[in-house]
Amino acid sequence: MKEQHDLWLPAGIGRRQLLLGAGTATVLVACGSDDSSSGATTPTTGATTAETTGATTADTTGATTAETTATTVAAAGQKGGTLRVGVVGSTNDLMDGQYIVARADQARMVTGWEPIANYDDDFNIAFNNSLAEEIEAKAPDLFVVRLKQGIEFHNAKTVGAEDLIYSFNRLIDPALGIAPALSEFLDANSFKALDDRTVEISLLKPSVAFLNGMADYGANIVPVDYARFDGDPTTQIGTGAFKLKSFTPGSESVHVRHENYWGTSFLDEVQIIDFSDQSALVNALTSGDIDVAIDIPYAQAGAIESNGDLVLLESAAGNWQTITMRVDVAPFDDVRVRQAMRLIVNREEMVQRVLSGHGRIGNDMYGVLDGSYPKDFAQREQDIDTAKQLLKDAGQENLEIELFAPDDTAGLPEYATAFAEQAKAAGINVTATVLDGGTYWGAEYTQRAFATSYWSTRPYLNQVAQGALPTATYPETHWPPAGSNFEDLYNQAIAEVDQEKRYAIIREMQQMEYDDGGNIIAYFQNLIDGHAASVQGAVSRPNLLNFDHFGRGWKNIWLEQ
Amino acid sequence: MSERHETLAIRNLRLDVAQSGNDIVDEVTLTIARGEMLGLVGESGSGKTTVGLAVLGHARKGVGIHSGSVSIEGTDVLAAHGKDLRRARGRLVSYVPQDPGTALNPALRIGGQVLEVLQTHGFGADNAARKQRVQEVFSEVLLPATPSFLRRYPHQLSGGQQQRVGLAMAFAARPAVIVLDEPTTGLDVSTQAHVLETVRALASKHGVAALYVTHDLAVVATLADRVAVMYAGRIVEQGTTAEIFANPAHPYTRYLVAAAPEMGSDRELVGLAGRAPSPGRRPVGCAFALRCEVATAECHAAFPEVTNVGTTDSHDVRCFHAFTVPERTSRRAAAGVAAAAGNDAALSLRGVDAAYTGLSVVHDVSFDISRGECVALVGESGSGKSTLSRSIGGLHREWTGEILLDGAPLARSSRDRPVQQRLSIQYVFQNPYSSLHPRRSIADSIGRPLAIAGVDKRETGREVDRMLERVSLSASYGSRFPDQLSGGERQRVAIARALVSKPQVLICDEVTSALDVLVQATIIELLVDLQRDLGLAMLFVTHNLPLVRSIAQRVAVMADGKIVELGTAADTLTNPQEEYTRRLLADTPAIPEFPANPELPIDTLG
Amino acid sequence: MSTDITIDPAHTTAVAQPGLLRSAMKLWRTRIGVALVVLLVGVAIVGPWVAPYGPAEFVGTANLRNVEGAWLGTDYFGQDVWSRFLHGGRSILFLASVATLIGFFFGAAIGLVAAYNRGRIDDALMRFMDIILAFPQLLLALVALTTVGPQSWLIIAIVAFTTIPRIARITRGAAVPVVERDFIGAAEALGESRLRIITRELLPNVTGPLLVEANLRLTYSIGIIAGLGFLGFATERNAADWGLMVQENRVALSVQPWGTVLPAVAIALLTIGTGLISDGLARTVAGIDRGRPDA
Amino acid sequence: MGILKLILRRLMLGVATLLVVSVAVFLLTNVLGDPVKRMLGRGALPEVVAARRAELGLDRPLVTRYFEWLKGLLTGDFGTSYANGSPVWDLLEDRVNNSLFLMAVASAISVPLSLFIGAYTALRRDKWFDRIMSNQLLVLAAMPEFVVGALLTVLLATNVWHLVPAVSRIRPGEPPWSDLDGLVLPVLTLVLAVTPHVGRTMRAAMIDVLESDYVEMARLKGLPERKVLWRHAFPNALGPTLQVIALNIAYLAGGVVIVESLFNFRGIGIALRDAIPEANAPVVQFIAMFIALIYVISNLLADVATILVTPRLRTRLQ
Repeated sequence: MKEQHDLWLPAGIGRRQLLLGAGTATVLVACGSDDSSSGATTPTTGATTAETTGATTADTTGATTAETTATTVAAAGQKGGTLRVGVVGSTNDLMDGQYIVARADQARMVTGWEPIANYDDDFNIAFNNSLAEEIEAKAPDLFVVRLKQGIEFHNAKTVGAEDLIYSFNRLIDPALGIAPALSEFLDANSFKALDDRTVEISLLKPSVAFLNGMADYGANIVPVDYARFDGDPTTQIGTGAFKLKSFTPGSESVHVRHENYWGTSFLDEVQIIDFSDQSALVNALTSGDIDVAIDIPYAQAGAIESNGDLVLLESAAGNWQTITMRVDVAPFDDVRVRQAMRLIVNREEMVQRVLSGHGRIGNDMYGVLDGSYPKDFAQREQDIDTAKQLLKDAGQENLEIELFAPDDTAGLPEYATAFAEQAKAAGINVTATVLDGGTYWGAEYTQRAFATSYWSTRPYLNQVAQGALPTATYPETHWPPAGSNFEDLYNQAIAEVDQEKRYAIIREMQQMEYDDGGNIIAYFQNLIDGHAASVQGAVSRPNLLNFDHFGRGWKNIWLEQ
Repeated sequence: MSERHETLAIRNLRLDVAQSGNDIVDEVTLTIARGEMLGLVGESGSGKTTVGLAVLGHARKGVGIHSGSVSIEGTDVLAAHGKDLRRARGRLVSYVPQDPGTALNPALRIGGQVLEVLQTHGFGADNAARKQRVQEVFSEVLLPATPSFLRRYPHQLSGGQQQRVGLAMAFAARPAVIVLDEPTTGLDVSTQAHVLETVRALASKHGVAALYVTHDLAVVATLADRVAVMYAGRIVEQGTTAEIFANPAHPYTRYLVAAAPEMGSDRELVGLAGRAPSPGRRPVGCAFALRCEVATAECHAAFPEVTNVGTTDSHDVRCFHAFTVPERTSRRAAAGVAAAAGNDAALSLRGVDAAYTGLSVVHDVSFDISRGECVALVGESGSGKSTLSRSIGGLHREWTGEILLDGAPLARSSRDRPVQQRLSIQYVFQNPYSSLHPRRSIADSIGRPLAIAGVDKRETGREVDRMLERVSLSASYGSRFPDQLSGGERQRVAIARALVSKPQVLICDEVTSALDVLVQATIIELLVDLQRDLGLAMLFVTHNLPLVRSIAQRVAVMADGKIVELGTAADTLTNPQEEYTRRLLADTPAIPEFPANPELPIDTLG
Repeated sequence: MSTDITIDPAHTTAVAQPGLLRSAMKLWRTRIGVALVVLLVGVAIVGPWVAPYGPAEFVGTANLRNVEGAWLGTDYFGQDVWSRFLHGGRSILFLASVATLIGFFFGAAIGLVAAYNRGRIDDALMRFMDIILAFPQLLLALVALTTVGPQSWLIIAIVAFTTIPRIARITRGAAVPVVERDFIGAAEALGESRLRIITRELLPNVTGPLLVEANLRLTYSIGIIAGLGFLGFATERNAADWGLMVQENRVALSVQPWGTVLPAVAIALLTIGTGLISDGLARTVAGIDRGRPDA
Repeated sequence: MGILKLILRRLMLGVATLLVVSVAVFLLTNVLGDPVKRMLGRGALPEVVAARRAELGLDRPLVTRYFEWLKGLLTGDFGTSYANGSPVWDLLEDRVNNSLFLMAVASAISVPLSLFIGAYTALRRDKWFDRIMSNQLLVLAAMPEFVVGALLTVLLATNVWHLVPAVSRIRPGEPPWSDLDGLVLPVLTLVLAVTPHVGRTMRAAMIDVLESDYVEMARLKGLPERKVLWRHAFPNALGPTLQVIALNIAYLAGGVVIVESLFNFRGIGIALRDAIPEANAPVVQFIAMFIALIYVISNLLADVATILVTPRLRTRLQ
């Protein structure tokens, strides 16, 4: 699968993986949503309350505890050894402490650099795997970030306030285009060093979700004057447990132990090796040429599971793929047609077909890891008869329509193809048309009546800002329909600091989307990796990134010797 | 003649087609004495080359040596194998191939190719001696023996030089026997004359026994001491050259002699229809009986044994009717070459120059051909005669000057000429194997000019049948394809195609050079008939001077792109005015007059 | 040499190569080749009618070997491998044949024109062919397919385009000696048009080597199109196509080998079949083994 | 002298061919699509696209860019990858070496092998060795490479035996011969792909030559069979085969993508395959020109070698 759309990209920041646990009181605003984004139109004023700040500081304390726990676990591991990690990559690979395109880049960034904040297992903001000691929200538009004491970069320089400021400025540098959307909230004058490890950040406009932006795995701290890899490995300075020794795009990178790492690590060396495709990757794992294979094909999961020398690491993720119906144009402007389409899908079959069983069925709702997720909504099942009736009522019993999918995202062409196949049962003719990625995501994107898309895990309201408002960055379904009070409800929710009340409003919104919405969400995918039995420290748990978040930059991983 | 020293003795040689077991050559017994040259004569397919190669213990792919012996200086070549056989080849017996252009290895220097014979056979004391011998043998075959010449590659030599290298290779290790397989085919007459001279000189100087395989009676007559005539894989007659030519005993030999053109007379050439039976189709009796005028029932019943009919020397023949003269061969009438029918020029050439890829090859040629007249255009290869004839035919476009058909100027390319003009000048090509579309039926090929003229199908079919009859082929040939026809038959088809559109002018470009002598004679007979009957103006292009008098009234001798002499055939060939013509005539081998032995009982039928 | 051979003169010119195919059929290799090709073309034609499932029908969890009703298991997408195999031959056969035919047509035309005209036209045409050959073929295919998308016509166009210079070279090589032969001169002397000479006189006499080369090109076309499928460029997503099947199911090779092995074997047998036929034809044309018809 | 002049003339012709190819490559890589949009995917918002285009210099006229690129090619500056800003040469240096080494090893094994097989089968025509070998070559020639490669993997590396690694593992910066084990499968696959073509050509050429008059003549001269074969027949059969060898070497340069993908061999083939969908023009252009260069050079060498083994052509020059 193409990774670029899931990460901290210029516009991709709107789609970066933000997760918040159920208990979080934080109200999210799409901080990274681009230019025109929801940030500008969403009334965030009310959101920047004391509670928010309080919640954040509370999290900070929690995080410190978590860190201690991590250390305890780590102490059990054996030291030493070289870990060989295989990942599908190419000469297009790049290395940047804050920017990635493909999965190989993801693995390398996580290895060398660490973010300001992170999420814990319950998707609450934490600092156990990140560099901040605490983040204090003094006001909805004023944050103070204090870094942990004495953290050293790979070049032995201590991480200081100037590095944090440089890192933020680099994120919003228009020439680099890493996260230009952030410039809506930040400019060069936003930062003030309070002391050598504390920075005060004043936002151009209030946003309670800024905190979540800092927990993104791409919001890493790089040293002053850091620049993207251009051939010299010594320039790639970060704070991660392993520092870069060599890197050849399309071949491999070698990372050696960072002796002055602030946390604990076990391995002497990590090699991240590029493979030309998944077959070669699996062959290498099978023949023992690598210890870890990142993102293995579903087809091979069973084989790896049954291989005594290998271990399959499968983790639930919140990523979702969707078939989008534009609610404002024919034939989907008729809600009966939308309902019929949702009844046509055989969700179990989708999981079996598209994911070879490695996923969970969906219920046309997103934000599955969010505490507000409506688990109690009735699971929608295939019901061809009702679907036929609905189509007949709508006068669309002989519907012929083209369903578009991009060729750069694994799963979507299959999803579209399988849907077209299932639609035959309802007597309608759906043609799955696969376009190349450049064309698909070009000018016509969000204009097609019937298309496919995918999203990473993010909280409900945040996702709404991305795709389900008139002002959304990517209004794929052009939801809400005219005359709906959905947008008003959203504005209420985003301003509501009380979680219970907010969830009540959200549920109302969810009910509207569940009944009349334009998404067909048939499944959630799992992350699947494989590794040799001797590799220890990776845990199967709901996660954002492969291989237990790459073993948190490999520091949790050790080799049984 | 058992007392004479037999260097080469072939006894009862038989070679088979490996697969079918049909004999290609059988009952061949020959002896050649030291210093003697035997001419082995026969038409293509008669097995003469097969015998030649068998002398070296070699048979071509698919052919096996079945039985018999070939003994050279007491060594049985056929019994030798492997190393022994290799030792015999090149040392005891060597071979001069027909086409030196393909028989010399293009990748190796000529000096090296000669030297390796000596090295292989350990000739001489050391390499220096062998190199010495290479230079010597090059001198012997009249080639420059300079180091730079020895370092040349075959393609850097002329055809004559290549054949001399072939001779050098053969003579290098001083073998006892040399087999020469039509070594002068494809060479110009003057070159041929020189090569033959060298062969003769070397053979007699070194006292080798030479087997000279050829189809050319004239060459044999001038070169060989004795002659053996092969027909359908058997030797039907052998004897001294004088005997064979003066008193041919076998009817077949008589036909061969009668078919050979002679420069000195304008006698009619006598051809013989049919062809020799192929292996596996041979009759029980005499293989020639089917075509033989004098054959009787016994000829069909059994193949006669070898009979010595010689009076003074050995003269063997296998015929029940030895010395019986077939009626046709005795005609010896003057060819029906009529005088030209007045000055009514059908074709006129006025100051024609032609170039070949920019290189001027024909200069200022002017002559006329009258209606009913045949002009022979003779010259050696490269003289420009072909370019000239192709220009007239509109096949060659690089020419200037005027060519008039019936007074009307012709466009340069046939494609630019009106249909009527195109059909009025017809062309018969040299090689009947390449001039017919291989995938088109005979009837279609012949009918094509009529189709172009717009004649309807039914009429075309009738006309084609009529033409086939006219060239002495039955109408049933119409449905055949060229590969089902013999060379002579093909050439008849080509002539039929040329004449079907009733042309005024017929250009015959070396039309008989690819044919055996008997077939050549039949084609010439046909052409003479047709020309006379149809009143054609004919341009007969040939390099074969003796042929000229049998067909043409006038002859134009061409050299270096110019007409050097133009006159009546009789005058020009008997009393040439130009030095070039004289030399050409001198170099052309001719069968000398051998006085007939009056004592022999010659029967004439009828 | 019987005289009773009756061939209707009206039809004889249309017989391109009297006896070539028949003579080639005397060789065992040709027979085996024809048998293989007939078998696989048969599968391609009849397959869809006898397939138990549709090509895109869901029969069970993806990549399983033991699925009830699917004796060779399911593929990467939960479809019946056997049914997809039965459906998958048409596309590759169609694409390869059409591409080869087009390449054959233009290649032969260029080769014949070059051989007949010689001189400057010949030089220009052949130089142009050389440049096409010098251009990285794979690059062209990848770039075109990436840019335009894997459309049938494009795959045909690319394969045909890269076939042209090869056919042109062979045709020219075979035609040059024919042009030298006198019957071409005879036709010229009669003033036949260039087109007629090229099509009626020249063409029928190079059909032997052309047929061999066309067959060889067909073999390569099948290989190339299968290879493109292997690299992920098939005409349609999830189309039942042997080349694409190999690509789709390759990652599951060790788990569910049939999805890869069956189409791969089919492609191999098909190309071996056409290869054997061209070899048989070549031997017949060259007369290499004329003496050994059983070789 | 003559030969030098000819090489020079061929060289000029090669350069002309390369120039034509360079124009075609440049145009083709520019119709590949907008690299910026391709890289950014869904995130390709207009301002970002414009900024990146300016940064990559894509906003300048095509002709200007062509000549700058050409100048860069000639001066050894091959540009930088659109994807990661690394100089193209740094990215591909190892890969070029690896591919060249793979080609060289595959050629070094397959060329002599196929010449031997071709010559020997021709000599033993219709004997059992020839029959088995000819049919074997025919079957191999017909099998698509990925089928052969996949079969070899299953057989030798993963499923049946574990004799050799399934993937090549050449560390960056290390010479390609540092991983000889990993080289086995790619080389074997390529050898199996190339040998049949060259072998069959050699067999046909050798049969022609063995039936020639001069080989018959050599035998009639009493030369030992060994000498007939190697001195008289072989050099003459080599000429026509050289062209096919050149074509196959050029094929090795450009057509290895499948083999490289199969065995994760880090060569230019995979790089090309990866660069094209991303419209990473500098990388595509470099590899395309490299492949064209190999084609031109191998043809040049074949021409020269053909001339050297063919006196008729060689002497014409003097």
